[in-house]
Amino acid sequence: MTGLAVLAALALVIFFGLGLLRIHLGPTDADRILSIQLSGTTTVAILLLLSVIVDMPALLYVALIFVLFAAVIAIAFVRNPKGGA
Amino acid sequence: MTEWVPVLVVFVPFLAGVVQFMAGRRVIAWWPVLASVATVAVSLWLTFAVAAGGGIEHFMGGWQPPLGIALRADGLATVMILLTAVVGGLVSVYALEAHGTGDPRASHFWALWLMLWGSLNALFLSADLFNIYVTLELVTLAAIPLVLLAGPEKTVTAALRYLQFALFGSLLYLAGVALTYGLAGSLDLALVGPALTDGGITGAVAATCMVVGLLVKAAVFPFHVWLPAAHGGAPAAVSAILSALVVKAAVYLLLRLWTGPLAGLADGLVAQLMGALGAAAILYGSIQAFRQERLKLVVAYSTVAQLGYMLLFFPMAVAQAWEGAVYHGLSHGVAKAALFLAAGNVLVYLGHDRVRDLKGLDRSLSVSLLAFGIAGVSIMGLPPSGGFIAKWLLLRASLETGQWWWAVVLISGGLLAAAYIFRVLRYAFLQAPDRPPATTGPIPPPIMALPATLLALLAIALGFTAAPLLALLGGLPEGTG
Amino acid sequence: MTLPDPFALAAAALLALGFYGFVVQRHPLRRLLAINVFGNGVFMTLILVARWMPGGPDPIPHAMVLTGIVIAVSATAMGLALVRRDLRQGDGKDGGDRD
Amino acid sequence: MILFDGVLALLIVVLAWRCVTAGDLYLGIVVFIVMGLMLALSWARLDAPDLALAEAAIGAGLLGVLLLSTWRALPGHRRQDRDHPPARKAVRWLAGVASVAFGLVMAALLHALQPDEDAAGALALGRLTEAGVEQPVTAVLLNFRSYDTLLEMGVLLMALIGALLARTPLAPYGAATDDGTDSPLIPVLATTFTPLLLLVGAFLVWAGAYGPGGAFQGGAVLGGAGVVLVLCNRLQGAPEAGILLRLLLVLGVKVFILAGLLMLPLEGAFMAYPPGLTYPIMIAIEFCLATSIAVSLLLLFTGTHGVRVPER
Amino acid sequence: MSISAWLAALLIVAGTGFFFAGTMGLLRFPDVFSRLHALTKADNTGLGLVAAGVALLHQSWRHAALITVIWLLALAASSIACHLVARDALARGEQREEKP
Repeated sequence: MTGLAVLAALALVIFFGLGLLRIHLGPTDADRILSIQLSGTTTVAILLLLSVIVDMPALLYVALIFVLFAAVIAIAFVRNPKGGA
Repeated sequence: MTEWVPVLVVFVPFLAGVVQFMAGRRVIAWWPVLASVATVAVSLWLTFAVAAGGGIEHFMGGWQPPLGIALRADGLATVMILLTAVVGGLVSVYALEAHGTGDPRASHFWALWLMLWGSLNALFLSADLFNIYVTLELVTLAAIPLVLLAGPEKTVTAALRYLQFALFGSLLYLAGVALTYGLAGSLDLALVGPALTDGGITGAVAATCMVVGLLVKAAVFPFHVWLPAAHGGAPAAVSAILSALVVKAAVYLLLRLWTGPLAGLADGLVAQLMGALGAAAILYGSIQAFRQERLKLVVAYSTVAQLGYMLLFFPMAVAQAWEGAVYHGLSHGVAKAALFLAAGNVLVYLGHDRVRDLKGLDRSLSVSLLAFGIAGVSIMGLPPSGGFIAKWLLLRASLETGQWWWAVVLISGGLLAAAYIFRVLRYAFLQAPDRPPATTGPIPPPIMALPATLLALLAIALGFTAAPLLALLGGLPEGTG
Repeated sequence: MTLPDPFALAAAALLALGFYGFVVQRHPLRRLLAINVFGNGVFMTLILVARWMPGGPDPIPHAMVLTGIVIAVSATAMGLALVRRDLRQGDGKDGGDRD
Repeated sequence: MILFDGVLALLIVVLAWRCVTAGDLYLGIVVFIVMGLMLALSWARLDAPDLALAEAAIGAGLLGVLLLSTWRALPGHRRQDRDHPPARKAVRWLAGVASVAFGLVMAALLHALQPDEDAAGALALGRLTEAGVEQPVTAVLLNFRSYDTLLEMGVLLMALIGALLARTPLAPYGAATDDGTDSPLIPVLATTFTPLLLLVGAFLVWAGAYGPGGAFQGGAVLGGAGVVLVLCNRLQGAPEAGILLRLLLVLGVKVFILAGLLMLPLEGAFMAYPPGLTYPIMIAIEFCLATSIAVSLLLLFTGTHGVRVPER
Repeated sequence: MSISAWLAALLIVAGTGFFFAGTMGLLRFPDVFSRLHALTKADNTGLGLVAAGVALLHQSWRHAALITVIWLLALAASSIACHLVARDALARGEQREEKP
């Protein structure tokens, strides 16, 4: 069973790498933030799998912190305190 | 009781700084005075305790190394703490006026300076490689905001560059510490030596990372690029503290590591290379100091040069070189603080510090200029002064070890120092003013002129007090050379 | 000849890339990024040292990394404030100086 | 698993490379944030869940938010390299060769490194029962090497003073002239995420005694709650700090020092906790530390002396 | 292998498939809005399936509850984030790409 989880984690980390291409290509800043968003979700999924693979429930808290901060990053992106770049 | 003193030396000023930050401007009239006096008092207590009973060791939390962190007040640490107390005490007197009730940022100045004072003492006492990293960062992160106190508009570029170099230097040092822990399984200075010596190439790389990191922090040529703008742009009291104490802290660590854990690795060629860096710093810094148009930059480049002398210890590594290098640290600290305070007074009075426009100041600023001249005597290394004793010891060491080329460097460095000091004095004293100088400020009150004078006189007095101080320092640590 | 730990290679690469970025880049914000990359290399080195200790992960390097992260983040945060100030200079307009 | 590790390590290296060489500064920042995610993953893989937590909260989370906000606050024409071009080609090549050599040396050394059997860490694990907490990292941070932790709080405080002296607040004092955060979802975010962040933060502080967590991770999450409020305009910068705020800022370092000094006459050493009282003292210190860390990080983010609730 | 293990395996595999779809969508779709669309669907479903699988494997109610919270928060974070990004992109005048 762990074998399958490892395979899934491996697949996810490879998708993660593919998703990075969008960060590289852009073209807009919004695309890049979207990539961060997908990276974040993928990371959370990998962390969940890792928590089973290495039997470390503490990693669930790491995943929790990630989802909590994911939204914060998005607001930091759209927030424009000086009213226009 | 005496085994508590190292703790008090760190935490009396540190806590005072924290309280100052919290209490803000309400206590500005009396709290800094109280804190400075208390800090000087505990520092003197430590000095007398070590002089009377030898080194003091304190295990933090009661945990002995390698598990815990030790504070060790040996001779070297104690003389540095004494230097900090003397320079810090007199600079504090100056700052009572310069950063007193009239300065809107006085509270920040005192909070940072008192915490910096405690951090410096912590750095000198630390006997743990990682704790040294933390204290290095403390010292840096206190020093950079202090530079900003001159007004963020003017100094931010210098402060930013200082921060970048300092951060990179300390992370490089930390990389060395990481490798060292991997080799030795310990961080205590007294315990990691054998593992580093036997560590082969890993030990050598670990040592290199730590030494290069500290060289960056010490602004040793060619890593000096951040120093002149930061030291030249800061407020006078801050420049004095940075030049006299803060950069010296990194050089102090080089001496401490080289004669301690790295002693087994010290290789002739590397030592000569360190000496060469020192020589390059002396020549380059002095020439640059001669070419500067602003008084504070002259003094700042002079710091680049003067730090080079302390590096001449490494190739010689005999008892006299050890005493000479440390004594140079002391006398330069006192003299350089005097120079910066005097230059600060010029700046207050004239509103600028262009060397060519110092004409006619000898009437109005006689005390400060006198201090500048007297401190200059020690920087040049003329007798009778602390600078002379230090250079004399280094000169004898170079002849004793048959490395005459360092003697050439020492003598030419002295001549170059004479050139840049006399250049300033010539403009200030010898050129008859056609009209009184255009001033923008008041003549600095005695409370700002006297600390500079006292520091300058101390630099001379160090020419007569070598015996007790060198006895307190103690000889070259065993296993070096 | 054992296969090298991929993370050891990554740590070395982070150190090298951080160094490269620090030397080559001139934009202050980029320099701060490079310094942080280097710092992450140091932290990874420490974590590897901790992991290789026989008898379980060594808590002392872990504590060192935690301290290091907090110091690096505080220093970077201060650096970012300085960058904001530095890059607004010389624009001749409001420098955010409303303090 | 070695494949997973390999891909992860490779991704980190590629990201670091893009981060330092990206043609566009914004791209560099985004890549840095993503690298934080990968680092947290690899630290989880390297048996360091504490550090994965810290990286998630501080390294990737708060630092990422701060980097993005700083980039946003820069004048448009200063966001690129025009005024700060990278070094000349010759320097680049030289630096490239030097860093490749440096990297190869470090890789070889790390490959050959054989840590000491009786390292200080083994001692720490062996004497855990004397430390008052079960979690080894917390035992090191708050007991065996508490002095480092105390000084580190000083670093945080001084970095804050430095940021304040630069006078470049990220959170404007007046009404926010904001075009991005007037969305109807923002109040939802503020009201659901803030309490959750507070709850999780407090939990992590408390959990530090038993498992992964602790004052820094918890404090950072608590600080993150404040940052959310600032980003949603529920809090704004204030030019002055009240005494309460300043008290909270220095609470950690002050309680730590005073407790330490108190132990000098009682136990004969700075911060030597009396047996039996170790656990309660450490938990108390931990909460004070977390409070100060949270407030410091919040103010480091806003860049202001204080914060206040805006008038409606 | 028990039924729950089989179920978990199935869920994880399905979740991974959704992540694949999401990543491909992010890479292949022509403009920011359609990419956004692909992303929110795929990653939320994918994460949900993986989370369910992992929760089954953990065999602990406490952990399962925590995993559910994580998933719900991820849903909230993702929808808020995508909404904000879309508004921002609209405000800046990003155009939908018309297929020729």
